[in-house]
Amino acid sequence: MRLSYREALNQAMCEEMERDPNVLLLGEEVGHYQGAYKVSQGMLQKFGEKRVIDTPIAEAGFVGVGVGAAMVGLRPIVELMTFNFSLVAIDQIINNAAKIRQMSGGQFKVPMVIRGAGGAAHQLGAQHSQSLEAMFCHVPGLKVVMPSTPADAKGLLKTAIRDDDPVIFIEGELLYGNQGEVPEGEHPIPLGKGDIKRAGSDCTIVCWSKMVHLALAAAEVLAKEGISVEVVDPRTLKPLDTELIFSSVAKTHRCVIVEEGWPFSGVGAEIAHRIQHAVFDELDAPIERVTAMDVPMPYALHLEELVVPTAPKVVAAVRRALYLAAPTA
Amino acid sequence: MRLSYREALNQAMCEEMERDPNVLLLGEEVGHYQGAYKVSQGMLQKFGEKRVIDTPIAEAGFVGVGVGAAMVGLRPIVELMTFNFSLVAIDQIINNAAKIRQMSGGQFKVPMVIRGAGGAAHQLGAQHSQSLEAMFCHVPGLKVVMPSTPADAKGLLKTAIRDDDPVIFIEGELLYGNQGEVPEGEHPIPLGKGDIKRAGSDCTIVCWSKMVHLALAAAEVLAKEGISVEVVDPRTLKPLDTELIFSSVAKTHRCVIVEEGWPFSGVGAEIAHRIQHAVFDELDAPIERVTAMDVPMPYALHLEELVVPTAPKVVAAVRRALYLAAPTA
Amino acid sequence: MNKSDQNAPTAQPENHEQQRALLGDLYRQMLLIRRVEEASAKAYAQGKIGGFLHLGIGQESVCVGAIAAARKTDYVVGTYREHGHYIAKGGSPKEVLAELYGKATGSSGGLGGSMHLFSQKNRFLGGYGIVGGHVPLAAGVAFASKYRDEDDVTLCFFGDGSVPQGALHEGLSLAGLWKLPIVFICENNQYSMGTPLYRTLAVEDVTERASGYALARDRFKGEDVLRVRERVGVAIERARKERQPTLIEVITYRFRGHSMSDPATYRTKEEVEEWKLRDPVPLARQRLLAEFAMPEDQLVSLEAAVKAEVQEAVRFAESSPPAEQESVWKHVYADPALDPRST
Amino acid sequence: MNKSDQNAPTAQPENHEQQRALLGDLYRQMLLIRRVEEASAKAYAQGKIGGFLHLGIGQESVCVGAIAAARKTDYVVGTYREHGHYIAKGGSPKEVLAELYGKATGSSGGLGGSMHLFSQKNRFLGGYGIVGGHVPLAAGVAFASKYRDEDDVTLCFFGDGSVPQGALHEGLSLAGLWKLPIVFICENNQYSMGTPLYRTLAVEDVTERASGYALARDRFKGEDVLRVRERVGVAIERARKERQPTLIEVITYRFRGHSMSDPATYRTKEEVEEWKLRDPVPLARQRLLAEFAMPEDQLVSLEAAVKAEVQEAVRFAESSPPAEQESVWKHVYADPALDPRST
Ligand SMILES: Cc1ncc(C[n+]2csc(CCOP(=O)(O)OP(=O)(O)O)c2C)c(N)n1
Ligand SMILES: Cc1ncc(C[n+]2csc(CCOP(=O)(O)OP(=O)(O)O)c2C)c(N)n1
Ligand SMILES: [Mg+2]
Ligand SMILES: [Mg+2]
Repeated sequence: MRLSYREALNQAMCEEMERDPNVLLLGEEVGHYQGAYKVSQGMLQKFGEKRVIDTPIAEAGFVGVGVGAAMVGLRPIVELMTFNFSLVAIDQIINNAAKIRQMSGGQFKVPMVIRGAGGAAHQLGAQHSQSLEAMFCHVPGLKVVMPSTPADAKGLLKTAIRDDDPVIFIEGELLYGNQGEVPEGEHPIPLGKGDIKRAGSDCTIVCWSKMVHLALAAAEVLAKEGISVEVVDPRTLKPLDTELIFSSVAKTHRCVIVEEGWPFSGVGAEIAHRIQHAVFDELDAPIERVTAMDVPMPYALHLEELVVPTAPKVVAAVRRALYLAAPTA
Repeated sequence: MRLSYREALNQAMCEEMERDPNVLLLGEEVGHYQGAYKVSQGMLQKFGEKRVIDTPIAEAGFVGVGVGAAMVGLRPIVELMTFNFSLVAIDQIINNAAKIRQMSGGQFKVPMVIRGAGGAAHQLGAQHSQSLEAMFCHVPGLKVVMPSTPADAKGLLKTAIRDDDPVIFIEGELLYGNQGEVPEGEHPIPLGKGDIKRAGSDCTIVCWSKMVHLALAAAEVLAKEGISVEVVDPRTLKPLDTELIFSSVAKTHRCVIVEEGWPFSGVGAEIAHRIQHAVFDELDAPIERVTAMDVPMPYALHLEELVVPTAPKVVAAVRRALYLAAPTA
Repeated sequence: MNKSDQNAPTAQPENHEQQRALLGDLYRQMLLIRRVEEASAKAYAQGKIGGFLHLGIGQESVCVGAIAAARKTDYVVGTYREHGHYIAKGGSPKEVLAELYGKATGSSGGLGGSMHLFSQKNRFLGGYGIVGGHVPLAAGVAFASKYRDEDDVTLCFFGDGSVPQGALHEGLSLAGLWKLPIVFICENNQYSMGTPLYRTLAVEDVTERASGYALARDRFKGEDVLRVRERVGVAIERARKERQPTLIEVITYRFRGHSMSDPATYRTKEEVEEWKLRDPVPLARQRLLAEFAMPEDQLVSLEAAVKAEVQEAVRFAESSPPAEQESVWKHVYADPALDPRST
Repeated sequence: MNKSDQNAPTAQPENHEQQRALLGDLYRQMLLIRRVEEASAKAYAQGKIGGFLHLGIGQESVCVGAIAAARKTDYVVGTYREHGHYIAKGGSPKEVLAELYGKATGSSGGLGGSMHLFSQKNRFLGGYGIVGGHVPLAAGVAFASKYRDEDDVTLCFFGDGSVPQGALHEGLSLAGLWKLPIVFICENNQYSMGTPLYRTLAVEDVTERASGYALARDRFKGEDVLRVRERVGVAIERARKERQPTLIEVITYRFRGHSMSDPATYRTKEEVEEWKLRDPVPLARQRLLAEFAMPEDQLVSLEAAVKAEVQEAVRFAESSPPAEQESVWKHVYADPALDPRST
């Protein structure tokens, strides 16, 4: 069936809540307001105030509530209106959610999903346009998922909800409206399995979430020049499907990594390191990265364009990887 | 003169506070208790309660106070008892301290130092043994400094206090007692300038803070086998002295990066990426990394040893980089 | 021209004449803010402004009255719903609109946008988008005044929705403990986005929390701008003279949705209409006519002047050059040689 | 053997005999905790235990009295100063000491250490090192009870120093708003590390904050373990029956430094000596003798049994196998095949 990314997420939550009474949704505006981005549309009506819970603006508080509830058997889905607000709750995520299984010697588990919109939208400025996935990937005990399509969104969210570990599930704020084919019935996608979004032979592009769409657009442009690009979407960043990435690079011998976040110690840095470490001899050129510029996001539209990754920037990076353009400093 | 790392930091603060009445120190236990790690020993007596301020346990609160005070002309030094507690204040650091200069179009600056102990000590467990420098390096607008010796500690802290940007200054919890020669008089060290801690020709080790001492120990061991290692200490992680790193790698053609933090999107990942990108053709082998294992820190001593970088692990990594041992997966 | 430098500080006007002049100016300020926000809503609808746009229409008496009670050297820190506060603190509509248009002439040169207005010269310290995150920062500004033995006071505004936030708690705790010269002003518009107060706060009287922080407290309805000025004035004097901080709650109402994308269907039309009867802008006008016998033509010409000022500001914003490219990396670090593209 | 499963729930013992048995058991628990902590201090001095070690010596009546008022199925969440709470909730000295020794037989298999004791079977949910960080988590446990319509109550302990922390504020706010079955117990030992209460809290009565959160409140001195049990019992019943959460402050005192490395020079010897006159352990003993006419030899044999239990626990800890290597990566994720060395 054809669904929007938003609807796919909504279906995933509804199906899991129907399946398991321990699953519940809590967050700001998820209930009466039907979700700030309408992902939880209709859920209050369907499941009632007991299971779809509007919270005050207290992220540390309600993320912590999710952790505690998960420890004693519930499976909370905690919606962060956007992941920008994860920063006020990050101690709960890193020091509690991620560590309790280990600190308790395996006695307690924290099966919860922390989900919400990530990445820049349009002109939301410095405090509301952040792609913080690298910070979560850095932390042992967390899993990090970033779907790029409605089908992946649904399949991965269902798996995440059933997973016994805390899962950071970052949705593309600008992807909610995207339409796509979603398989009927159950199609859970395992965490840690990537997907080839376009096969190719000259250069691998590793990218996720919104960046997949930039990469596909870039691939189209490059195809016209006779350059065949393979677009690899790991979908789950942690655990990372390095096998898929390595085998693609072993085939193309060139790699560009595209991420929306800041460059320094980004996810792309880790992937670049792993590639050079594992398949060093396969590389015919340095790995290129396209990232946001290392600056707080400016408000003005034309400045924002300057800062974020764009399809032309991806095209240029592929050309550099193919030694068809001068490398950057 | 010979000073401990702790004394060097203390001198830096005292000298700057004598020089500039706008410099002040605030944090938990910095005054009457003389500092949890005694870095501020004697400062309350010297400067009084107005300038050496004991705070309640409210890191988001007093880091925020530092930001506001800095915006209107003070130069606060905010001590975090350890950087583990930076997580409850990280929104203030990332969304306020780092971004205000940009969000205000350059009207306001935030000249403040956020300093304290980082890294694992001994057996402090999962919540008290974190090396979070990668998270701060990830954020534009911050500078990140991690001195390894008393001389660097003093010189860099003085520069950090005089710097007009927010500086994250992470001290080695296990380095406080280390003794070292510190130049008499002023010797400010510019942020962004690294230092060769030992010259060598066969392999570059990039490392900082406590890891420098592991690397030097490893270099000794390797020297006995006729392997000459160059130990490069960037000292400041952001901005990073890539020039120094690149020129060392261009000389040795091999590189090992040692960091105390977790591997995924660590600082070493970024450095590895930059090296492969900038001096790809100079590399004779994959870049090796030695990091903490990707797990929350266990309590038991022998398990902690298993998790953290050690000199033997560094030795092994250098051997791998020299193709003297089988590479790891 | 903005006349807020004429703002009398907190002393009450001595006579009827002065009071009329004062109310006249406050009316003008409120009207100016209203018109600027209406103009920005229009430009937003035309796609000339992007991002989030949070309007304070209906709440103008709070920022105008409160800031009128402050001195020019006092500091103001606000939220993302701060156009009014920015103008009341002496900022010009031109700077606001140009910022919203993403222009180089904007208050932050187009880098900040609607949520991040700043004015160094007017001591307006932003403009923050993380709910509650600016409260400790505001305490820090007040801390600096005390540290330097200056008698400036900081006004910190926040919404009712921020009361449960940890950062707010920490800021209030420190202000009370250290006796900082600050006035915390909760603009209780009874909603945080689509959520009514009673679903976020177990105790709806926000000032009930004051005693736990050793803050003085006050709570009142906000439609009368003179009342706001007077009551906030008392708290400002308490902060200035005694360094006793106060938690004030002003009951108010926003006539529009949370932001431009919010149709505000969570409220009844009747509720909104009822509140519009207490719209602070016409209320002030009425009072000028009835109580202060201000000739209507004087008001009409004042209103025309406001209209012209806003039109001029829109023209200014539209015709200003776009934000400068290099500003993107110029304002990340102090040293302009430190190119963030290679940090 | 630990006898906390005999803990009567909150109903008051009906007769003198029952009350004597109760106080006898509480005395035994307090003494056991004291001796376990003394043994751990000794082992620490010998270098057999590492890391931070925070002792609750002097405060035992609070955890023992409070938890004695709870049912076995009620939950407890504590701080890093939680050895006593762990044992009072039914945990064995062996598990505690083995954990401190970093042994496989420890409560967390040597992964947690002193600050992170956990017991799934006893519903003891940790053991947290970030001041205030466990408070929202505790609210979440209570939330789950309410969600499932179970009538278990959660007890959440924290120190006076955590009152200004944002996380605590958020946890209390949510508990009050959602009427969660929880009792917040502030163990006010009047110091946070080296800082006396008056330098961290503008309002020293912690419970003054309750009204802002819609929490019931209570505040009392903690040296009498029966009083603690009774007063906390009232709050537990309120939580269980009415789902009305309470903020309780118990005034207590730690006789030792904050942790093993703290010589506690910030307090006068006189102050400490004065508090030792109200040491809850000898106080309970005295009362058993005087008020309940317990024969001294009965106490002596109880004390000998405690001593033997602790000696046995030390032996157990010393002779247990070290924590297992694979536990380092086995407990990071649910799937043991997911080796974190390659995530
Ligand atoms: C920490 C954080 N969480 C969530 C948001 C999203 N958000 C923006 S405004 C708002 C409502 C705030 O309500 P209130 O404080 O009453 O202010 P008002 O908008 O009514 O002026 C929310 C939830 C945010 N900006 N910051
Ligand atoms: C967020 C945070 N900041 C600082 C610390 C360091 N610290 C550990 S215990 C403590 C004092 C806590 O005092 P209190 O809450 O009164 O508990 P007590 O130790 O007296 O039992 C401090 C500052 C911490 N663990 N967490
Ligand atoms: Mg509101
Ligand atoms: Mg205490």
